[in-house]
Amino acid sequence: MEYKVKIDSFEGPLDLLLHLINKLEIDIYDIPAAEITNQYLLYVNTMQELELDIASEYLVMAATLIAMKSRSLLPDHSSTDDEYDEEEDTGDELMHRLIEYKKYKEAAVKLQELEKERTKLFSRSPADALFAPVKEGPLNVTIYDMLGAFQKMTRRKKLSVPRQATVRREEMSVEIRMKMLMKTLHDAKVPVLFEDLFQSHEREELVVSFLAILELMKQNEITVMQKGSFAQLYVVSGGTTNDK
Amino acid sequence: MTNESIIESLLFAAGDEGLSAEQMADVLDVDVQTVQHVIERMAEAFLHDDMRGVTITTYGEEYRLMTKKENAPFIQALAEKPSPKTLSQAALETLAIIAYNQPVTRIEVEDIRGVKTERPIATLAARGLIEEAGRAEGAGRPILYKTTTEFLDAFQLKNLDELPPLSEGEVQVQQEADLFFGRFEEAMGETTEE
Amino acid sequence: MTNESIIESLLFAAGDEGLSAEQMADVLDVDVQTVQHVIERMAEAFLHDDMRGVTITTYGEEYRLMTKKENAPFIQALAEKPSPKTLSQAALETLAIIAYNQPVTRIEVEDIRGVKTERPIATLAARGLIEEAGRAEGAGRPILYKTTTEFLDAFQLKNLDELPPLSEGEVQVQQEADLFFGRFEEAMGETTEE
Repeated sequence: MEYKVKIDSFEGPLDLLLHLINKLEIDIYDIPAAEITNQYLLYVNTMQELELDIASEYLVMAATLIAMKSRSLLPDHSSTDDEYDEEEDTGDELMHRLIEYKKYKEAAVKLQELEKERTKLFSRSPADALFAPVKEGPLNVTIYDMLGAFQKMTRRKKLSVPRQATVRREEMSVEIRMKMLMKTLHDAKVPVLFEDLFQSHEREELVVSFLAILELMKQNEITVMQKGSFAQLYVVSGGTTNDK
Repeated sequence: MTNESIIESLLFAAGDEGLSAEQMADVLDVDVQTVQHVIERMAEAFLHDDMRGVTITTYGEEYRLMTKKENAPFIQALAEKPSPKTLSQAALETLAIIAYNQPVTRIEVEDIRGVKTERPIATLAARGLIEEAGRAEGAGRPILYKTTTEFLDAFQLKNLDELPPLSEGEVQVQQEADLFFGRFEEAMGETTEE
Repeated sequence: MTNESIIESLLFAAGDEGLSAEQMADVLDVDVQTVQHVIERMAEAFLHDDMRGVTITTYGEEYRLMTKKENAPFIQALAEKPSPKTLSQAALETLAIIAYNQPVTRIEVEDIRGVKTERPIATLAARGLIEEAGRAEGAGRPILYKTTTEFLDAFQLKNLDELPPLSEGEVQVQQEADLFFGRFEEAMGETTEE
């Protein structure tokens, strides 16, 4: 079974904001304070509900956004120049930070591609006889040189084991978990509360079950229903459209 | 023997340690330009010869023989161990910020990312991708970081100039304007705040 | 890609240990005779091509790429030139393996590196970075090696605990949580958008 794990994590409040700007198709140069603040808080609340550790940075940003939003909601009966500037500054500063961060986030994607390409190239160990050591003088190397050499070594391949299908444990478990979930849903005959599909609160079990549910959704084996944002999720066997 | 033959032998023996044009010129007793010229021709020929499985690559100052990208699946099929773990998103972002701004302090990286960055920095250092580059002036004299030669190797870059360009266009213009006004404001700020 | 190209890649990456025709036939998905036949033709061609610096040799069941005999003096010359680096890649790799696995025998180091390691060990011992630490149990009672105080000094470490951890374990756990949340968000998005 091929299951590509897409790691779609947020790397902090700026990353989350960029995600929202992207999702809501907002112009980064003209961010609507109210909308972005509401959406941002919704996410942070969800994170709290999921009892994920929220880094303090997320909360600091929440406070900044709320301040920005409340100022933007103030009736604009020619406030003093000072107040006006302050509001502009918060918005501007945030915009600049987002643009700056976005630049590096994009660069990180390019680096990731280069890293991936690099894993397709192999060399061989230097011959044992090569490179006469300098016996005298200071040892002009740092711990980083040693770590770098070690990494270089890990990129080399020791070839020997004949090809064999290696099945990774988690892939196996997702598959088994999918079968188990289908049985549970089938036996229940009525929609099952989303949370009830998670048997334990072990991190690994949560992740595997979750991946299994998503895979089943993708395969149109199950349907997840929800009445509205942040209402209870129910899961039922059978796809949304029955083509078969 | 031809220079090509000897260079292939030398590069083969050097493996992933690689060799500089100077080292090869020294052994061949020819000048560096000759070596560079011969290698360029060889690299080109290897690349286009579909009977060849290796090419010559450059990173930093070093030339190396490396297997062709297209053959990777066959090598991986015989490999004992899976490829080393790739870097996390946090580590890649941190690395990008360091690579484009080096030397740079952790605080500066955190300012751009908006989150704590101790762990990604430790990971990058343990991978030999970044190293300390002295200390910055000012309060606490924080450690400065820069990328290593291993960084060039790990991302197949000849040198830092080969880093993919940061997104430009609109942003660039914007930044130039910001820079201008920033400086202007700073200057103003300095005078008014004092 | 041609079989020739893939075989060259495989033999190159396999290094000094070489590969059997069976192993190559397996990944190429052809029969062993075909591989043997192709390799014989390649070996012949390499030998007579005076632009090539390597040939294919057979050693027992294993095929290996080797530098041509005639070029040995040039490799020797390279080996005798002092390297611009004070420690070679081979020595640094060996040092890392010893530092993180001490006490450890030469055989164990060679097992990890996949190549002979006599010289790097001699170099490291000569520079006082490693020393003998008794002998291992078992056949031949091979010498064990460990790092020295000079090693700590040279790399500015207070003690061995200060060696940076090599694993990215902690980062991995973080990613799982992120993954979970990311998926959750995606699922939410899909349901609400419908």
